[in-house]
Amino acid sequence: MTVEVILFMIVGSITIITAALMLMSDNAVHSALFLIINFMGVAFLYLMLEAPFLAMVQIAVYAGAIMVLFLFVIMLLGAEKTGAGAHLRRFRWMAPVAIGLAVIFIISVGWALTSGKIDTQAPPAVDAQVRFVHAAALPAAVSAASEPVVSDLPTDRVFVLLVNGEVADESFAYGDVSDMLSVTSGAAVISLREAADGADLVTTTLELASNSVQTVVLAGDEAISFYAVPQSDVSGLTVFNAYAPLPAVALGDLKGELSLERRVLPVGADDVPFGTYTEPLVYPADFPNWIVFLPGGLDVTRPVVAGETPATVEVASDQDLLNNVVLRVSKFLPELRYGDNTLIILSAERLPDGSTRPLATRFDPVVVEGFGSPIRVGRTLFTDYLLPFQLVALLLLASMVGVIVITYRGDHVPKPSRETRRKVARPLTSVITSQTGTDLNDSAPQLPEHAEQPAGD
Amino acid sequence: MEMSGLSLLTVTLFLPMVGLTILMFLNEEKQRNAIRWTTLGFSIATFLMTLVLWSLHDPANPGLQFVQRNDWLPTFGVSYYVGMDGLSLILLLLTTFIMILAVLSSFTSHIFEERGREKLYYMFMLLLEWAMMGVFVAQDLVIFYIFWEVTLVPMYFLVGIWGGDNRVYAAVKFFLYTMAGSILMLLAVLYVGGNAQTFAVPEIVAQIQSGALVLPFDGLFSTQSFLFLGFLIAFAIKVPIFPFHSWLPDAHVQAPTAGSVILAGVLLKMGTYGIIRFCLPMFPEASVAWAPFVGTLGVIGIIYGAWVSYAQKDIKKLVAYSSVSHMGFVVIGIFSLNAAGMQGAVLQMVNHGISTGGLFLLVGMLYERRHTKDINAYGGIWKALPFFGALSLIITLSSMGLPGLNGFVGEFTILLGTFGSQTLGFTFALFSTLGVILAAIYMLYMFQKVFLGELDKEENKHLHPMAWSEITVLVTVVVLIFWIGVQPSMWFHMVDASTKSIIDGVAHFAPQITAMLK
Amino acid sequence: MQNLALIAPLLILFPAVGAFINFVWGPKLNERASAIIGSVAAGATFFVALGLLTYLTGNFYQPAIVNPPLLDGWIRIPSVGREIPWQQRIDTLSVTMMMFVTFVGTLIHIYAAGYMHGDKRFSRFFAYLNMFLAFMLILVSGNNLLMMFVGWEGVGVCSYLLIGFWWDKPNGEGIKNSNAARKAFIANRVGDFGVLLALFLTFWTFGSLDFFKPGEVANPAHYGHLVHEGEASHAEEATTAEGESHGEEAVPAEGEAHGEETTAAEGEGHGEEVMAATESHGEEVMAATEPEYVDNAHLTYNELGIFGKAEARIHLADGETLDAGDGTQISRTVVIGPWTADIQTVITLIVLFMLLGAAGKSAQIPLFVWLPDAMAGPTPVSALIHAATMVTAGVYMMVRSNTFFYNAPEASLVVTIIGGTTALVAGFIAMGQWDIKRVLAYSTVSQLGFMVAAVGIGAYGAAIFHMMTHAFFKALLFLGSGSVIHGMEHGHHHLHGHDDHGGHDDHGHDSHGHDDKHGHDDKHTAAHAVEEKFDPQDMRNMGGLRSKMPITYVTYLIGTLALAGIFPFAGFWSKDEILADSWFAGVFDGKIGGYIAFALLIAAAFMTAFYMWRQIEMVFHGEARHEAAKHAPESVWQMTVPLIILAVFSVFIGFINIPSGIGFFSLGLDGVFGLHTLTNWLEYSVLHAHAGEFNGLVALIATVLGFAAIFLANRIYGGNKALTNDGRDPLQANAATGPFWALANARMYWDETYQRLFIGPFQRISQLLADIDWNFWHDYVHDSVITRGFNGAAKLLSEPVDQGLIDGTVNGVGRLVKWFSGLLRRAQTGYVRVYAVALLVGVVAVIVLMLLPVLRG
Amino acid sequence: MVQTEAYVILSMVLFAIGTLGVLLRRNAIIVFMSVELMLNAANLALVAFSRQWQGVDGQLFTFFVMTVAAAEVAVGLALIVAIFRTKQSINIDELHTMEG
Repeated sequence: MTVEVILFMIVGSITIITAALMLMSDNAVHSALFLIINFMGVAFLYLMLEAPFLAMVQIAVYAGAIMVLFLFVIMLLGAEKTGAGAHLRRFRWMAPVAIGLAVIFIISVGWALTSGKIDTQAPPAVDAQVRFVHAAALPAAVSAASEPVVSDLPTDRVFVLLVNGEVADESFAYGDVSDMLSVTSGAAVISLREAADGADLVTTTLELASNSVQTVVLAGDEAISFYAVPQSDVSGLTVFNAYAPLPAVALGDLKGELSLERRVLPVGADDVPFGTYTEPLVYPADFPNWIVFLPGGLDVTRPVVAGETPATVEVASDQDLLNNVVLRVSKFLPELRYGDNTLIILSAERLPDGSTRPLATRFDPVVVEGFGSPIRVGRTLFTDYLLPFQLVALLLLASMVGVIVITYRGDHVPKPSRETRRKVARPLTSVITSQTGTDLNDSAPQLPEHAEQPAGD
Repeated sequence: MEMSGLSLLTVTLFLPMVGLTILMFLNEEKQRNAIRWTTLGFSIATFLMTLVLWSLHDPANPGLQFVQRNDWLPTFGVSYYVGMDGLSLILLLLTTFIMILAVLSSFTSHIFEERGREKLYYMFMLLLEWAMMGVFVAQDLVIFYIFWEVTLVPMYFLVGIWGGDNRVYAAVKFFLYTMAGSILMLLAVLYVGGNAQTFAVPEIVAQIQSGALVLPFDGLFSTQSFLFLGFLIAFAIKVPIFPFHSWLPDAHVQAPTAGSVILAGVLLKMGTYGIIRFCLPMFPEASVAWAPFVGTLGVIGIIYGAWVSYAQKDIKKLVAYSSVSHMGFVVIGIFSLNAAGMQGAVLQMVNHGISTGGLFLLVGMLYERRHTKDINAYGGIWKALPFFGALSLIITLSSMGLPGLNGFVGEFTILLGTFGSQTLGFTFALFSTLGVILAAIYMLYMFQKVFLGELDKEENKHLHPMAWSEITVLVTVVVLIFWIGVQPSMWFHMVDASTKSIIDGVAHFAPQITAMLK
Repeated sequence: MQNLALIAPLLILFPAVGAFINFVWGPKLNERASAIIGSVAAGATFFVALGLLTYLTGNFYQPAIVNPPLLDGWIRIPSVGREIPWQQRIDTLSVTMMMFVTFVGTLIHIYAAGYMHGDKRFSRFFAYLNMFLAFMLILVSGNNLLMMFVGWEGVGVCSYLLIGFWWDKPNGEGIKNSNAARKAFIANRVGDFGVLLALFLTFWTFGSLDFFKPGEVANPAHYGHLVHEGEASHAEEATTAEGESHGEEAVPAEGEAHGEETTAAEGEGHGEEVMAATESHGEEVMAATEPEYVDNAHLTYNELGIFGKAEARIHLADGETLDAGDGTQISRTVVIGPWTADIQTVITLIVLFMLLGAAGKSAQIPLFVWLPDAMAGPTPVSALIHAATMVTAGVYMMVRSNTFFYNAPEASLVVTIIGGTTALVAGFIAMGQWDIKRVLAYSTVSQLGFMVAAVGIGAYGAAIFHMMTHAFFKALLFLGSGSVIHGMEHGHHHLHGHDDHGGHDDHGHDSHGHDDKHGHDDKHTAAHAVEEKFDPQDMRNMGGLRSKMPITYVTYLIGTLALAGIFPFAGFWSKDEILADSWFAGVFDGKIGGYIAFALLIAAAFMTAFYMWRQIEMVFHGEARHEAAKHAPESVWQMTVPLIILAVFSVFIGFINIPSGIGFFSLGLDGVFGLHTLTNWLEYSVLHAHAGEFNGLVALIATVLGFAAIFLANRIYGGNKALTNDGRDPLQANAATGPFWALANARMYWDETYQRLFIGPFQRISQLLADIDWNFWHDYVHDSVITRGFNGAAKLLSEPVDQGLIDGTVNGVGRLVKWFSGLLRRAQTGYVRVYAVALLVGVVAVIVLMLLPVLRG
Repeated sequence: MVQTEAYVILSMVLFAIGTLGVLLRRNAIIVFMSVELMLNAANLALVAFSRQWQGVDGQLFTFFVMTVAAAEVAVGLALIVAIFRTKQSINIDELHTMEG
């Protein structure tokens, strides 16, 4: 009995009760108010049903606009009690018939539902959209201080990417990025097989959520998968260290060019070991100038909390800073803009002389809209449902015009005959006067005889 | 089936309808000028659009250009399919141009004082323009058929409401004749479309040429021949080819000036266009087999029309019969089935549109002034309206086929083609060349009776001078007459590729068919 | 010097511009201005022609082909692969034509300035004249048959307009004038029918209409000599050329031989000179000036014009083929569509069709009837168009395509017979005419007959020669007659105290004569009813004008003698050359045509001299037979000056082509005058131009006959016996000759015959067809057959079937529905809730139905 | 996570209540409200199923239903006002002028 179920029960009962009250209350105003509550409950249910947008609309349009319209009309006509009046005997049979119908309805549908004959099982899993990044080099055992030795970086070796045993990409060299593959969600076996000899370099299993979009980096002997960062109003930068020669790197923000005056250097992350990645580094929109440097190279005065405004390090001297700088990330994200969520993967690039140097590859963010989110609804609405949308707009226009036409009174004011019984409540006399055009001075408002009869049966 | 975005051609095609819609909201009495100028404006705009199409048109490409195709009734393979090649283009230009003349010539017309309903009149004009353009660009048999029939409606009313004394009779006759022909065509269309599983002409032709669709042909009376005749009769009535011409004089004589101009200028061309566009590519063997017979009718038409028109006392009737003769040239040009004849025929369509259209304009202007079409009521008009006389002379000469004017280029090329044709040959050329003599006889007769001689009739002496619109119209016509006459190459180039592709589809059958029929 | 040929387009431009100005601003211009514009335009063309002449002489007579600027070709159909361009050809033949066309034309413009003085449409007249000149020059300068045809038809239209120039004359004259115009045009159209067919045949046979292609020369042999002998004097060159020009120097083999000579002769001085001259060669001028190219040896079949191709093909043996240059083999057999024939047949056909065309334009039997009527036009028109220039177009065409005629002997025989007969018949008719211009008209027809006959016997040079001389003296005669008529009218007006200018507008100059269908029997009316109807062209009203208008008289006399072929006037040389050539053809070449031509022409020559002298006697000698003749003044200088100039030319123009054999006549004047100057000159462009040898006997016969005729005429008409006392012609009065004279006067009933044989039937048939078409096919078939049948069927369908059966059914159904709906309406209580219940019952029912399978499991 | 059945049953009940309202009440306005209630019930079911099938179409459909409902309410109320003007009553039992 989770919280959700409890909530559902509460809200559901509220809706039912209010609906019933709406049905039974004599005063139209009351029933209108009950209905509003009912609508709000429904809106809440929408929220629970992953339809925030609809919930919003429900409240705004229904609970808001429509019901206000109702209330307004009721007040206008002073029609709180006007169910009364000719209560015809000939409709005696109506109540039993109605109730009978309702019962039949409920029973049949309810039975059909509960007997499980209607398929309400969980939906079939939707494929996940995955793109793979090949950074799978075995880590070299090196110490931070010593000169990095080049492990055998398979830059020149060609691999085959297999997903669940099926070839996803023929030649998948080091540093390559596969294009978006749709993989059946659930556990997926990703293996990186050497094209030359059938040796698997990497073989790992990955849990892919249904209908998700993600980037999977094959680093070391495992596959690390990112869920794409959600769209946010601040820029985020995620750095993945797949650079085998370095056990760990640090990330600093070099404001502009390094100058003698500046000794203070904001630090994004101070220790990113091989095969790991930073949290999304949040930084203000001003143009950053990230550098990647050896963590040991500079002494960090303060530990860094990712996501906060970056801490700073004291730069001992320009020289040793420059010695320690691995590379300027900013080189690789010239247009890192406000709101971007960028993944940068540090990998190695093999030079002709056999040595390697770090290389930062940039990946654009993959944004997944949540199910039922305004973005998704909006996109579907304005692509597949454009025509109906416009038709509805037309309909609204037409109805607006229609309303105006219907309620237009022309210039003559119909003079109500004497015996007309104005079923009006006192407070609204003046309103009715203006409406019906009857002057109340010459005719004292007389109450209807049996106005107080309850409307409903 | 490919969907394509809004083609420029479609825009052009529907421009007149926009004008029509605007006209609907104009007030008949209060905004007479607005009505006129809107119509004129839109016809000019359409013309300019066709000029744009022309500038974008690639003459070297025989295929369709500016194609737009959208599914309409996918189950039946019907689609809104318009496209344009050189052939369509030249006729589009003609249509839109003639329409401007017609509208301009209506400005000075008096029919509205008698019959009124000016707004309706101009609306019909625009509707007619739309339908005619549609006929020339439709590439789907069903669409074509629809446009083809739609042209009847406005013409019917133009004749029936603003026509002469006997207008209703003429209108009904015109309608019935054309309708009767179209029914046969409809049957043929359904048969072909049914067998080809599509109504798109290019696809049908492709199927026929690849042998995917076989319309059996063995001799003069076989399936293909009957289909061919089904189409041909519909077109022949429209052209009109000799025995089917009897609706023409009525319609022409009764129609208002603009009506006659459009009728002669464009509607008749729809028939010959149809023959070129549909009969030849879809039924090549039958076309070759029947060419001599149709050609014979064409020659008869040439001589007969000329001969009969010489005896007419009614100017309009005279011109009407003369266009029977002229269209005969076009027919033999087409059925000579070689490049020269075919291209001459296409050019002659344009020439006839301009020259005969011009003649009807002249007659109309005279009628506006004298309210009679009796040739004997005139005489010495050249003295009364010198400038008018000079222009009329030029137009008459061009209609007579004077070298250096447009008429000659067409007729010469046609006769050249006929002479060297596999299907027609020497005899046909011989007899149709007689038409050149006859043309001189009846045209000069008309010119003399109307313009020359003493200006003795009192009412002829004080004709009110020409209005600016009349001058504009006639001068434009004359300029075109000279232009085409001296530099026709441009027009030949326009239609060269497309006609060549059509000819190539047919001509190679000629030897075996003629051998087979012997 | 080469680029000089580029001025050729101006030939057409000048008169066109003049015409345009006079058309558009004519009404605003005064007479003087429009006259000056017109005449200047004409004169300018003359100087352009001079320029072209110098171009030719300066370039060794290399022909030039000029593409007019601003025009890209004419009829060009890519998929046909042939082109018919706007192209002018500058060679000796066309330049000859241009020279005398422009010269005579200019003079006549000037003359017209005086003659048309006071006419309402003065400027319009000059516009037409200029237009005519433009078209005539298109005709002679075009390089393909079709362009020639444009000029051909264009001049036809101009003549139509000018014949009918006074179409608004009162009391029916106008209609008669326009009738004459129409007749002329239609007769010409009949001829055009032939020309068109000739065009088609030519096109499909040779795949082109160009006379000559760039770099091609008409007469390689001639150029061969030119290059070979360099700057040698034309005289002896001519003799040698002439020596060879008999026989077949046109056989390609020999042409090639000349070609080799040429190449051999390259080193010679003038060779370089020509090369040097070629340096600044414009694109448009495609004259082949390099000496080694003056023959066609280097040209393949496809690079030849129609005549070259014809020559090449006609000389093939059966089965022999020749490479067209693109690998295709050309043989004698011509394939047009399904129709195949031998080249000989085709060429014969072409020639016959051309003959029909020429008969139309050059007024030969059977189409000559239009020319006399054409005299309805103003006299300058008659002089320019219907004597000097347009009517010679037919002859020009034949000479231009002499290759065809030369290679079609049978057809040439027909040509000869036609020409000779025409010459004879026209001459005969001319003897019986009263109308001064009409006599000249028939004489023109007869002279054209001479030219055509000359073409028939292969004397193309002679034909052109006679055409040229004839242009001068016939123009002279017409202008002279115009001057006479002018004088008569002035005299008449003077008589009635009119002032000249006022009189001009209403009184026709010379528009009466052509229509006195039976002038011979209404002479009394002509004699007595002078006052109400005065015909200034009727020779019966003239006489004794010699003293009144001396200049006119002298010039007219010169013209007469020239026409009569009296030594040493121009006519003598040209006519004698034709006669000599026909004699030659008959006797030496053994052509039957030669004898026929000689016989017919010699008789015609006799008649020519006779009727011309009759005219002199009637018009100028004796006493005036009418008051008007007594008061006729001499004409103004604009009219007399051209007369004088033309007279001078009529005397001397003959010397430009003195036949060989009487060398002493060359007077040592080489260049313009001299032995065969014209023929040699023509031979550069006329392959078979044929320099006649002087034949003393023939010349003697001709001259003697001429003198005899004059003597005879003098005896009959001279000494104031021009008319018998009752105003009849002496021959008419004479019982023996009366019938013949009547026949001649009735113009041998040609018009009546045509009326009966062709025109009448044509009109009747057209009326008949029209009735059939309108009453039967159009009304009866439609109304009675279609409409009535349709109505009948409709009636049948409507009453029993429709109203009885169908209506019944429908109404029944209607009633049923009504009754049923009556039941249903009860359900419509109008209470919303009832409806709602119904709805909901339905909804629930549907739901239950849908769930039923589920519920049942 | 609550199963879809629950939601559907809930919507079913609401629908039934709406039905009763339409059938039993005589006050036109309340009848109208009941109609709205029924619409909402339908919407609820739609959204529930849309969640189940992870397809956003159901939600869109709901969206359209809402829009149309708005229009309908506007017009309907206008009609009621107009009726009230003439008949001085909105008791649906008094409105049966359409009686056939």
